[in-house]
Amino acid sequence: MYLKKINKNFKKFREILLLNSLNNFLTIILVFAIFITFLQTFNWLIVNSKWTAVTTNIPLFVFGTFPEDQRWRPFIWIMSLLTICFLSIVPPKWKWLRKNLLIAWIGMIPLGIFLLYGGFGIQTVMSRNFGGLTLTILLTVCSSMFALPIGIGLAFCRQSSLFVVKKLSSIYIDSMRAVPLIAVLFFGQLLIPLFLPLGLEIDSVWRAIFAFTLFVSAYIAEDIRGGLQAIPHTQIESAKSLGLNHLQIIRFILIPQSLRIALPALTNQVIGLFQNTSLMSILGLVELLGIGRSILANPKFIGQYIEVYIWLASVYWIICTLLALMAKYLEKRLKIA
Amino acid sequence: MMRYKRFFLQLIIILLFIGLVGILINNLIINLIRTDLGFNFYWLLKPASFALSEHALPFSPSDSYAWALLIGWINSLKVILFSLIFSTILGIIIGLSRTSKNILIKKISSFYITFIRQTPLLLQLMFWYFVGFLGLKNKFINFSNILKINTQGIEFFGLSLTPEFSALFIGLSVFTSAFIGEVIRGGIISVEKGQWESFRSLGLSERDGLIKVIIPQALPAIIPGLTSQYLNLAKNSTLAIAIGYSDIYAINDTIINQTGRAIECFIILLLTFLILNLSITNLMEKINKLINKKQIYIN
Amino acid sequence: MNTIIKVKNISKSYSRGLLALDNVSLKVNQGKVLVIMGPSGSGKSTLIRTFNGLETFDAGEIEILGIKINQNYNERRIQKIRKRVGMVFQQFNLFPHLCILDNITLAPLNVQKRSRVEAEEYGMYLLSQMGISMHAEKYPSQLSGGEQQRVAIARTLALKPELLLFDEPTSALDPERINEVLDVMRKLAQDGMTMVVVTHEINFAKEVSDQILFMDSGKVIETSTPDIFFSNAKHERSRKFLNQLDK
Amino acid sequence: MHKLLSGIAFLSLLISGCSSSYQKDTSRLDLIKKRGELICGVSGQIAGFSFLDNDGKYKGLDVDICKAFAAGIVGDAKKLQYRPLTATERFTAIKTGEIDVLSRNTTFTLSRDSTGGNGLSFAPIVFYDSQGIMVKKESNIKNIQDLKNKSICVGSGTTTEQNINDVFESKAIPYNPIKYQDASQVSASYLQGRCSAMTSDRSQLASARSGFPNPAGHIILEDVLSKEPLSPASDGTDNKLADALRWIIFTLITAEEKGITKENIDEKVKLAKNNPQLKSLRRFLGVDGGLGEKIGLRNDFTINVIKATGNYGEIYERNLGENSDVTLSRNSNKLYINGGLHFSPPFN
Repeated sequence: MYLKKINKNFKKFREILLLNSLNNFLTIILVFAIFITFLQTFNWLIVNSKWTAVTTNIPLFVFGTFPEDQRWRPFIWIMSLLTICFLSIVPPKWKWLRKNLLIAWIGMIPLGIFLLYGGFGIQTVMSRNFGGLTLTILLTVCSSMFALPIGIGLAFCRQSSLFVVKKLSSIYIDSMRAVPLIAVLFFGQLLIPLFLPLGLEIDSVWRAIFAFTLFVSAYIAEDIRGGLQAIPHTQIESAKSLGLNHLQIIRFILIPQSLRIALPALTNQVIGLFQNTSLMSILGLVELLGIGRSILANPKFIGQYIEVYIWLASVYWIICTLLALMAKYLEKRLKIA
Repeated sequence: MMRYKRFFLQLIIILLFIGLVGILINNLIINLIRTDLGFNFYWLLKPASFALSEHALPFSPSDSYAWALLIGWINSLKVILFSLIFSTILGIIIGLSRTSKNILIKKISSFYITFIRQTPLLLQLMFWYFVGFLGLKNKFINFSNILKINTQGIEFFGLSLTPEFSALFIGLSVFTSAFIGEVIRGGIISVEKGQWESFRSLGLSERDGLIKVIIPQALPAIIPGLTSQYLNLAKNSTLAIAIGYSDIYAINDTIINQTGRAIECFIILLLTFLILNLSITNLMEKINKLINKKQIYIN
Repeated sequence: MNTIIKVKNISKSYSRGLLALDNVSLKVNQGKVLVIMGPSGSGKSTLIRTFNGLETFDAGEIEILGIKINQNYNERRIQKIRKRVGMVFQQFNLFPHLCILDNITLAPLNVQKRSRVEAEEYGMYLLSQMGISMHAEKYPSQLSGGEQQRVAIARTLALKPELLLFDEPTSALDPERINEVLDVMRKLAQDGMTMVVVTHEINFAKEVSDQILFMDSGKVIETSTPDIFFSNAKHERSRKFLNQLDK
Repeated sequence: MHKLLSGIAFLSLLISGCSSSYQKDTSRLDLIKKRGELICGVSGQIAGFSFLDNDGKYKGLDVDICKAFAAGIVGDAKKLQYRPLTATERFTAIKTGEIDVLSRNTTFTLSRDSTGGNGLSFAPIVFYDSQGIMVKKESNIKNIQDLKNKSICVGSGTTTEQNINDVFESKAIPYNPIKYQDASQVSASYLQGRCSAMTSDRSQLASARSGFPNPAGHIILEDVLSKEPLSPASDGTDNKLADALRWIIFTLITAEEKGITKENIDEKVKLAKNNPQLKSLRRFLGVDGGLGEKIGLRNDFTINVIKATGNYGEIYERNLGENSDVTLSRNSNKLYINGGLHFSPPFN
């Protein structure tokens, strides 16, 4: 009896893992490889790794060179971003809050700018002192929030019946998608100042946001266009027959529906943007990866590459996974709606 | 009436656009004069006076900047081509693994995809280079002179690759393969369930069914996704600069540093990438057409 | 008696030279119900869609509620018509991203600029008339086809239209759901609503309509009262069609 | 090819002709004063010169020079913003006005100084350096000849890269340059065995070596590849700013010469005020002569500068001297009276 049960369980196990001889072989090799990797990693973690570069610099990783006594400001901002993310995933019962969530999201930008730059009673801090995770988040949030409306606009322009509008936006979108991001960022950091009149200066963080916005909006435009093409034509017809005019159809029918359809693609854009802010470390901003590189340049921590990279990778991974989970949840909710 | 209105609207937009571009160019010219930078391409013919460790064609520092750019361009193409092939192979394996029935394989491949996609490529490249290759130290892998991997790079059947190239090549391939894997999986999923059932009921083996029934039908859905991943791969190859590989962007960077010709170098960079993009897109379109033609015959 | 629809000799051809509408004329008076019948591809849908400007035509003239439109597309006039004419589609065409009540109040709020309280009150009243007020907070995808179509009717009624157009309102529904929609339409007819209905429902046409228009290949073959049409159709083509439907 | 190039050049000339009515603006010096803040470009990656310390503040010789500039121009060393720059960015950043002054291990060369080249203007040299090569002791490399066909790690786009090329080419020694953007990457990959040698300014080599796990295992070769005079730079079209920067550096050197330090500056000021016969000290500290105003600064700018950073010797000791992390002997960087190269023209 007992034996039979074991046999049955074993059979089940075999059914799952060992389907045929090729699979047998593969499974054994994989299990072996995983075992070796674990052993090696464990050995390294216990014996060889030195985490001083990470542990002594946590505040630097989060806030960069932001003045020490002012670090509560980026902290508050990041916390309020987290809160609003949470509220978007698990919407509260109060209807007024749910209705104003979009406004709250948009409000995050002025709030962040106020908290980081200061002014109006709190000490001003120049953007050159922004760094670490704070800067990474600032770049991501601002660029994506600016790129979304521009991307929507471009998508509609590309569908426009006016030849000139259509051509200009197509050229813009296609050429932006053809060039590498680093070239656009290079343009933002080094060349934009050459195109500005004398005396007009935009600081480097804003130039980076500008370059990211230019780049991402072209990609968002294509995602939205895909969403627009997926909306059945009958939706527009029924909106027309209700007497809605052109702008009202765009506002109440096309934009919300295309956003809903494009949501998975849009999340991928935001996740990609978040990761790509790391390119700014090549172009002289000390965001999360940049601060890691600066810390590695400190003679005290030389050679702790693996530890710093693993630490950075896990920070990026955790945040990106959270974003992805959030998007999945939203998608599920919107599917009914 | 309507047509006039539309015409004038477009005219106004064009004028506004030209005006904006004009203002920007005017600013640029003022700035170029003010900073004595000027604008010309004569410097392309001057000697580069920097050496390159990696060059497919002969190169010495007394060769011109233009020649250096060409070398950089060849280096870029080399890494793009290598990674393109390798990432496709890896991507197909990953994509098929995700549809596998073996739960272990399925889980590992899905973990691989999420992990690779959820960390920045730049960080991965640095990891491959500084930890992966340079961290090898004296412990190197040596399979009886066929494949050697150590701090000096990869040696494979006498073909030796520098660590910079190897790290970039592996980093790009691994990163892109995760995306290609998703594209392939998406393509396979897009084939109707009935097709699977029907080839199974015909007694075809799982592998034959996949190769002869499912994949040909999945291809039209796969090709566009694959094209955009190849384009991304080409664009991402510019991150070479972070790990010391002399690709087109890195050489542009060096030249800007030496000559201060940021605008001219930027224009060259943009043009080369437009050409590269167009050629990849055209090639993939031809492949697409070929496949579609074949499909018609099958049908 | 007021004439609501006056169609004079309209024609429409597709690019390949096929005629979608061939010299069609008709008239509908206030409070009357016109049913348009005909085999598929006969141009019934095209015809009804010209009434609120969803389709253009090449020649002739249409006068709806005293507003004339002709082959030159005139946005402003068509907009005027659409504000006073409701249309119900075969595929319901509810807005999937809005809840039921929002679907209904969208046009009253934004087209007629009514107050939210008033629009929502009236919307709830209409929903209760349709017997689906309990679904007000749900989304279209959570409702059955019959319920969705009733919402679609409520949505057009919310604008207090003077004319209702129905484009095969029951052909996408399960057979057991058809009657819940037809009942609503019967009630509307009894209340004196002017309606044009494209449908294959013979019983509905017999009971409710004041006039039947039979079309084939873009032409009006026959216009008669339901009594005559169903018992003793004038035209050979009509009789053939009815025979086929009976089978 | 030539025709195309000249065609483009002609076109650009044509366009530029249209906007020649452009006029030179006021000096950046006034802009800095109006802004009340100096923006200084630094590297942020080189120990001893400019690097990010644990407390999130930049430290080093280059950073102290920035402080001296801020103290001299704005009057407060804290009214200062740092902008970490890559080697590629640095000159464009000056040209576009992104930074006011560059204090980033920049070698003073003719082509960088000239209007036909990078169009910069260099302040006096703050550090006399020379380029060297560092190898591992165990490698048994004794001189440049031994580096034949070996890999050498080098920072890209720097004079270092050009110098090593010039030297090796002239001696017809083939070699393999591996280029990196960051100085820290150069030393990391050298340390991990990618290259047999690394080349950089000798000061940087020493600074890098100080951080290595086994500093004694690395030697810097005797061969000197080039002179590397490092000096701060500003926009070459702005003489007024360049003058101010120049004399702030000279202030640091003169202060060391006169024995004025951060500690005794107040005494010295008192001394100068009370003793009319100390003419040169009075002029230097701005009691007499109104020298500061002549270069667009306050007359007592020297006092602010010394109070902020101390004299040149103090700056050197703090960042590179015996008690610092780097420990680099002063050699050429002594004052001329002590056999070094630092010399300041008189404050007259």
